[in-house]
Amino acid sequence: MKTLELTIDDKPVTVEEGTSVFDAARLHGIAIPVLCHAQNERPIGVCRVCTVDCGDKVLQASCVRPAENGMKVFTASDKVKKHRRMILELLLSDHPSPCARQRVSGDCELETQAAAEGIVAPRFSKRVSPRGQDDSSLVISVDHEACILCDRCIRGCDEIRQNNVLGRGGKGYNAGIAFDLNRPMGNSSCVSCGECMVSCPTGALTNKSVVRTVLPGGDPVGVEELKTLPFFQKVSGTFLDLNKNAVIRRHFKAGEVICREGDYGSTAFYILEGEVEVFLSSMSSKKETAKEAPSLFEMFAHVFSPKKKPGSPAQNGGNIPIDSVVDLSLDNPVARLGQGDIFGEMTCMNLYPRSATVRAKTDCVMLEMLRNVLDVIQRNKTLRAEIEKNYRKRALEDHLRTVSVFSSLSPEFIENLSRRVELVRYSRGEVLCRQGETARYFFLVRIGFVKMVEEHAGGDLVLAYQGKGGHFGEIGLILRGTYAFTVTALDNVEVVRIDAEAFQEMLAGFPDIAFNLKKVATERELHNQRHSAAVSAMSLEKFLGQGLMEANSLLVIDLEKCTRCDQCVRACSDAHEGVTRLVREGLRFDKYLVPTSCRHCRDPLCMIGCPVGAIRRRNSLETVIEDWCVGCGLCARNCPFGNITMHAVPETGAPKAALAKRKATSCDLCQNLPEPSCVYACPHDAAKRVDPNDFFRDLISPSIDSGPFAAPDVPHGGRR
Amino acid sequence: MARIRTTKNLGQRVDRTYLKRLYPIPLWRRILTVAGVLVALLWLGIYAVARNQTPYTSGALTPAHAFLGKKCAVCHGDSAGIGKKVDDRQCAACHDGPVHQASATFNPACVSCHVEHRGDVRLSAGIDAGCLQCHANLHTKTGVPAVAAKIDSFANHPEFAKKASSKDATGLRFNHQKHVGELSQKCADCHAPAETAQPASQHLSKGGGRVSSHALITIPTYAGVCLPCHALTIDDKLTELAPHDKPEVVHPFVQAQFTQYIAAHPGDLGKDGAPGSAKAWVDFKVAAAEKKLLEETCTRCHTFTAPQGFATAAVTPTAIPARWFTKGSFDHSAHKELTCASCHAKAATSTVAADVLLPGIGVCRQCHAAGSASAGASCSTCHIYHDWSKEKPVEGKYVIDQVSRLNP
Amino acid sequence: MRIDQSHRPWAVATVSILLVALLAYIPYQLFYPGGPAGNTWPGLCYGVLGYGMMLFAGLLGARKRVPLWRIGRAQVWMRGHLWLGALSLPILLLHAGFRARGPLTLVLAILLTVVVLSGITGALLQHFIPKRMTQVVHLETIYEQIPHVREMLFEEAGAIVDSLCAVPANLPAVASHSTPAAVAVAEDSPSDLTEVQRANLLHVYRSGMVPFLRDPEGNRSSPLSSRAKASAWFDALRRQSPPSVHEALSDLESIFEEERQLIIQRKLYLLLHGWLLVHVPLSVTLLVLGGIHAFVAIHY
Amino acid sequence: MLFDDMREIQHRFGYLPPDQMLELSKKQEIPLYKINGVAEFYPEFRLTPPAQAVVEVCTDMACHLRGADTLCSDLEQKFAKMGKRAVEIHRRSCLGQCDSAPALTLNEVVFRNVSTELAETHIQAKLANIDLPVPAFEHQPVTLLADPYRVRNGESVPERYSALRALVASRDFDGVITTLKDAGLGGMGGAGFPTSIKWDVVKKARGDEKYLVCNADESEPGTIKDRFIMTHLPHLVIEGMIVGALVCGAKKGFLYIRHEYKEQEAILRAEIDQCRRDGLLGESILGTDLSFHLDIFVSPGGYICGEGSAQLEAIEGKRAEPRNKPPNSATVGLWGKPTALNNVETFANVPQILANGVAWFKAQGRDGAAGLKFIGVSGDVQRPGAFEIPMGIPVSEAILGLAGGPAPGRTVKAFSPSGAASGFIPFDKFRDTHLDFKSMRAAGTMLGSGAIVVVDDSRCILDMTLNAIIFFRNESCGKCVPCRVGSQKLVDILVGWTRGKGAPSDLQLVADLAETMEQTSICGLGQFVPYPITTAFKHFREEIDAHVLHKNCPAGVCPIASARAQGQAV
Repeated sequence: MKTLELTIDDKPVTVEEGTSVFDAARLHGIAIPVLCHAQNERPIGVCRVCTVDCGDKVLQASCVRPAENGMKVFTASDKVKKHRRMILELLLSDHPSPCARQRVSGDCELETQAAAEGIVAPRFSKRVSPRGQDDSSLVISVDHEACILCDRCIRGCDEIRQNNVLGRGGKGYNAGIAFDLNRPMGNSSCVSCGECMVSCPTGALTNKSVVRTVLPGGDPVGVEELKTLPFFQKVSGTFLDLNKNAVIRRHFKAGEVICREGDYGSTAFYILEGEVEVFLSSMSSKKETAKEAPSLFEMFAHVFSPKKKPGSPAQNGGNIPIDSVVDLSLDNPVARLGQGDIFGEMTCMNLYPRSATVRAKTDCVMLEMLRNVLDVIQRNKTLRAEIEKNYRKRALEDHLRTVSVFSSLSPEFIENLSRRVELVRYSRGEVLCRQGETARYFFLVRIGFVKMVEEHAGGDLVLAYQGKGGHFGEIGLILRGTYAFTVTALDNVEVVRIDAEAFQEMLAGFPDIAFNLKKVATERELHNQRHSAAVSAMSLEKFLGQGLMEANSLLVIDLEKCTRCDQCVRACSDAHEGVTRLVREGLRFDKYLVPTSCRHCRDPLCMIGCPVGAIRRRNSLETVIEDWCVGCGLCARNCPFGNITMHAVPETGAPKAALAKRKATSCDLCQNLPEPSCVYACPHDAAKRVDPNDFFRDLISPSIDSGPFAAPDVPHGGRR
Repeated sequence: MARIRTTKNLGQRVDRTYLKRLYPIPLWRRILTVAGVLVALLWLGIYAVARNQTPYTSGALTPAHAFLGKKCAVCHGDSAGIGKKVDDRQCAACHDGPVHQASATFNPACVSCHVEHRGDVRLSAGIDAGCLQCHANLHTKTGVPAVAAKIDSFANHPEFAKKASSKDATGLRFNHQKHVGELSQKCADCHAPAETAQPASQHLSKGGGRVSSHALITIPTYAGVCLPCHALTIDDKLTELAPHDKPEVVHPFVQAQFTQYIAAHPGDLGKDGAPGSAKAWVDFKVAAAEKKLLEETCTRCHTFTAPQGFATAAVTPTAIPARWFTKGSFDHSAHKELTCASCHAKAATSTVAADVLLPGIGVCRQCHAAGSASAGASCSTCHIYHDWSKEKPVEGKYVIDQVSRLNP
Repeated sequence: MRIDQSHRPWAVATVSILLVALLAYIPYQLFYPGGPAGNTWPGLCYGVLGYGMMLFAGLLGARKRVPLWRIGRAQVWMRGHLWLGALSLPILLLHAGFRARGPLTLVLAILLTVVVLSGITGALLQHFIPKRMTQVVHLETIYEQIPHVREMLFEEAGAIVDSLCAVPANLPAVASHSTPAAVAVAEDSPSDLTEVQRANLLHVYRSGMVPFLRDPEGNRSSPLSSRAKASAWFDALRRQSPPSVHEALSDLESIFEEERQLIIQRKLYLLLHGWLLVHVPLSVTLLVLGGIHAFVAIHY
Repeated sequence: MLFDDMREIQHRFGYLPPDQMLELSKKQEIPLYKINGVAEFYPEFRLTPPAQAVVEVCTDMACHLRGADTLCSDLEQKFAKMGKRAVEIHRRSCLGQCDSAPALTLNEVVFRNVSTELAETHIQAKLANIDLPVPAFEHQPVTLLADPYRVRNGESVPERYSALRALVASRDFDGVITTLKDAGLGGMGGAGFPTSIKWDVVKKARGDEKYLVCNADESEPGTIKDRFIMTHLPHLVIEGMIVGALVCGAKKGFLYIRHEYKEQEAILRAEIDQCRRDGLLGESILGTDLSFHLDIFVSPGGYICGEGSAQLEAIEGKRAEPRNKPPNSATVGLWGKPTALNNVETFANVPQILANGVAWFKAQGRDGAAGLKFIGVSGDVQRPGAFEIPMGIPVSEAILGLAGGPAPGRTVKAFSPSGAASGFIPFDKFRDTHLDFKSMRAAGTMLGSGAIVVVDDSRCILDMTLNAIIFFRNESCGKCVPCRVGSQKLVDILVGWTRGKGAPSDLQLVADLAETMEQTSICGLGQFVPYPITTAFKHFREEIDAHVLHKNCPAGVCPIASARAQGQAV
């Protein structure tokens, strides 16, 4: 290699050809301050802090300027120092000092260098248009205010880790770092390898300290051992080091319960060795205990006692959605997970209660991890493929079959369909499809909850919530050509997406399914239109204030007839094994009392977050809580009207005793009875189950003169 | 921290099983219910223990039966079954009621008329409904009802039979108007209630019933009533009055009187144109007296058919009916407060004895009518059903202590 | 139950039965040997009919025990109860031939009249009291919960006063409840009342308010029991204290307003359900005795 | 090419919907961040659905002088309440129509000499979907000395591309270089770097894959000469390029034109197609083994694309961020290969020199300058336009003569010789300076691209300086710190001055900042950002001091003037 002679700060230096001035100086112990240059990264010379005087007309960025023979370099002349200070002052004026990193570890390179150069208060005005923060990632918090656009994170992500997620967005003063299509970091394809955070000079990218919570009951796993696992290889060592006690190794003996349904938790489990058994104990407690021979009185009473309509608990398909790669079928709710399986994903990511009880079948070794480590695993491309393969092999077929419409598909069609579907992840707040966009996918929810909203001139109207097993997009694909509503993810959602061609192919291949789907689509379309028409007619503020328009079936008690005899409450508790679903307490509207009893809302907030999808609508609008409720109490907290309460479950003493201590109860409109018991039992015709929009139409939009509810006892045409 | 009332915090403050607990009002309702029932059962229990069934009587017994108060079986007998009626045999045990009307098509049960358990009533009087069993629509064995067929209340009771016949064939002559009007005599001067207590049965029916002994108005007898004004003075000389008897009795009396007088007063012989001989005087006097009697004194009331003079004169038989009402009975003493004229109004104007002075039924109805404000108008007020004449004697079966035991 | 058009069929049926019964009574009363009495056939029929009606009316209570049985809607039973209950009185009078001489029959007659009269008063009350309650008592709660709600109001009032006076207002001696929440509030938010004002408020609270809160019915004399006096009282309190405290005082005032409304609610509720205390026991007794009477009467 | 696909998507949807970009990234295996980086960098691409009428008003120098601000605020006031879905009104950088200011684009169509009424009618028409015909811009026919093949009365006119044909025949490439060296042809883009040296370097560079790029981006406010040349002398440009390609040995060439010059793009495209048909372009030129493929590359917008290395980055489908030099683009140019990059006028001069000879070329200039020069004169002149002048004529002849001088009753106060970058110099001091590279540089200013913007005595120099620096702040690519942050701080300080918030210390701060930006910026833009204010310090110090120290705007243009007029304490 040819060598070059040059002098740096009047010190003769010989280096090989092609080394930059900066390296030449560094090799000879002269440290030129840099911001955008990092040893392990390609120099790009954007911060200009390293500019030195090489005798040219303008200063040269030493990090990119190749050394030349006979060059006289001055790295600390007055001129160089003056301009270096000016550049640091420029950067400091927009910098939120002390930035997150300075506060935590005090080593923000910009602030340290500025202090070294003696810059106390930048003479320039502060930045006016803030660039904001991005907290969406589970692992790294992004503070664009502190970003000096030094590009180190971009080279770290794109060139060192080749994840190709980070890039520069915007232009000029509004330029900034951008993940994928400038989406929040959590929603991008970032694999949380931590490289960008490690290489960021300032507090723009800092590690979210999930690390404080040390996991009990296991021995922490060292970074080296983690590295041996396939999916941790591509993760940066420093990041693992920072989060090392976020994952521990647990040993379980056979028969030991690992987690119990209904408990809260924040960890997920990766099985290293052994096998576990997953089951729902609450199902067994609900089995009807064998009835002894009915006494004469009961025989007689039976003649009069209300006929129970044979309502089968699970209308659509026979399985219960739980938080793992496999679902539990209704008849024998037991499943097995083995080596390489992950369970507890939803609990860990969305802090949902455990949806099933897991017990070790054999002695097994497991990795229990917190959210940030799980996030890494989930974003890891190889493991994602493996999970997906697992899911396709085991759960996709019957998951597709849970969609009532697909149940009659032939197995081999499902087989090739399952190969062509995509498994797509969305994080909280992301839009899956937007009203008006051309419909190109049929969505089937696997994990998490989505909200379907129809945008109106007057405001948005929530149509429905879909949990696991929910599907949408068929209206768009079949009827309209564009999506009928906007669907946003309520938390970390994973959907199975079938693209338009496969969908049309299926429609062509199976005419009966096409017919069913058309029926479901038109039905839902009609319902939505009718529903939105009702909303637009509403005008009374109090009526909306109490959320009455939300109700599909509202129980109202005419206080001028009610003698407060509590007969309705007694009937309700008789109809539901002694636990009343109705309390004669609540706010009033006009001359009616709106008691505390489920209103079967159009926008049922209670359904969000149920880990086992126990609270849902079967085939009609009534909200029903199934038997396999695990008693986590989420729906009770979500219900804004307090209509759901938790009740202790009677100990049946069966071998698999009900581990679920309590269950959610709410009015199910006496599904299996011809008529709601409270209305039936009211001796004074005071209690009525009504659709508030029609029932109060006369009140809330007086312009329509004749009230539609010309019940005989209400004087026609006028209010009180 | 404004206190906000939301549906949720209202709903949540009530625990869902509040119905299980018991609260004051329902509690008291239950207590009172049980108490009420207990009191009732206690009350009946006590009687039941004493095997005294008075509470179940459907009404107080008449005083006559009072002593049977506790022993229902006496009348009601022991046989169980629906409608354990008191049949006639039970009544007959004590009362041997006389046989029913001969012409009745059926023999009504005792209880159909004599309804007990109505408290202190004249049980023997029976109730109208009993009479109406037949009289509402009368049929007799012979097919022809002797009286009006359809009588179901005093209101549509036909006129009194006697009144209907409108003739008082008394065979006498009497001018009420003269007596009452001109001579302003009081009714009581002639018609006096019977003083002596005649056994009602004598008049009315066995067993009497309420009709009191003074019920009847005695027949005005000559001796009692007419004598003072209508003395049968034979002659002004004789002080003796002629006996109020048939002519064949009066004639010899007169003769005897005259003979006695003449004998005592021979001086009167031939005076005033009377023959002188005693016998002739007597005959003369007798004839004159008898003629006076015949044409004056006696014909004032009586009518004769004397083709041959007084002595053999046949007095039309006088028949002042003792009782106008043959079937019913009228109790003058019950109407003491009324003036005679208020009922017998025609008396004041009747000049001929043939006038029937009996008041019509209309008069009675002025007071006696249905409804509580008027005097009783039930059949038993005037009529008696049983024919007490055929009463059979009953030997008593009970001795006092039994009876008293019956009534411990 | 409010009597309105929906009752028309029942009303017509009842009146017509009554007419038929009366019409039947007249000939019976006249021509029946022994006069109208219980034990005559028509009398018996009336008796049975009347008792049947009473029994049906009585069964409403039982019907309410089994609200779910599909044996007719509760409303139908209620209407039947009203109309047949009322009808039973005349029918049974006809049965008894307007006489009740025996002790038992007398008792029955009395019971019947009292029961029917109380029933009628109850029906009338049901027309007016609910409407009155709806208009007057806005902050109504379930009657049985009133003690529990009062307890909560008492604690709430205590908490407010604590926050103002920074000392536990509800002395443990006063009530066993003084929840820790009340005490906890004290430390951290002493309001800016001067020492004197604090003491004054505490005194007023303990002497004036607590007795009323503990036993609202008992303290009719306390100014808090009438809205006008209470608002004047609070205005006076507000005048003495700085504006920052006014909001808390108005909360306190609203507690007393709710307290007063609960008193009214209790009164109206007792009125609305009080007559049942008469009606139900006596009607059960009536039924029992009626049964016995029937049984005995059939014997004789 | 990436930009063409993105343009096709934008054409179909009106903007770049996320799922389309997702699909594009999958199809072309380009990471999403690259597509996003490009989509957010270039002004032509939109990421949100466009309104029915998208109005972009040019607010730079000439348009600023002709009341662009009032035009903009009037339109905003009138259409703001229609909502974003109906009308969008933005300010944008120079449209290259300075001779018919003010100018704006309505849905990508350029409108010249726009009055508020004209703009309103066209916007209303667009809302009502009536397509009104656009007022056409007629080019007066002009005979230019520069065109060797123009019809001259009497003389025999050589056929077009005869210089090229001669070169193909003679293959005397070195001769061309020596000819150009003799003629002393300098870069007409503004740097003035001798073309012969540049081509020589590329010719000698190793590797057979070389490129030739013609820089027709012309986004400097005030420069309209390239537009004029491309309109009237497209054949000279193409011929110059082919000659250049043959000389340098480049097989592939790009004519990088700004997307706003749709008219000129069409003319050049027609010319290139004609050349292909005539066998002058393509696999074998005139049947020989020489080949040269020439394509037109339409720039997605942005002044920075005018910078040499940034233009290459743009052609490579990346964000147009200038490269650190050395190495310069002659050795490491497009895709790392030697690339010759010259201005439109430079290429137009080459056939002139080859056809007319060096002597003719030297004779065209005045007082020792050589060649003809195309300049643009705009601003406060009666006849703004582009003119062909002999190199070296005095400034006054251009401004007062050709452009007809200022409006009656006004005197020329100052002018900027080369658009925004050169800053304003007093007219009376420089009226006699000769318009050529050497004399302008000697007088302490620069000829640059010959874009003269004239301001009369009613204007405020600080206001015009601020306008120029705002242009640079808007057009900074944001790669290096001094230019990205410095330009904004400079704008903040100057805006403060116009509002009377200046402090004496600011003057020194601005001077220091200016020097740092000049010394440490990566590219020319960054270095020239502070130039307007440093020139103002040099020539109009007292006017600057009036604003900063005395809080007064002598010309009465700046906000402090109106504030003072209302007697507010300033």
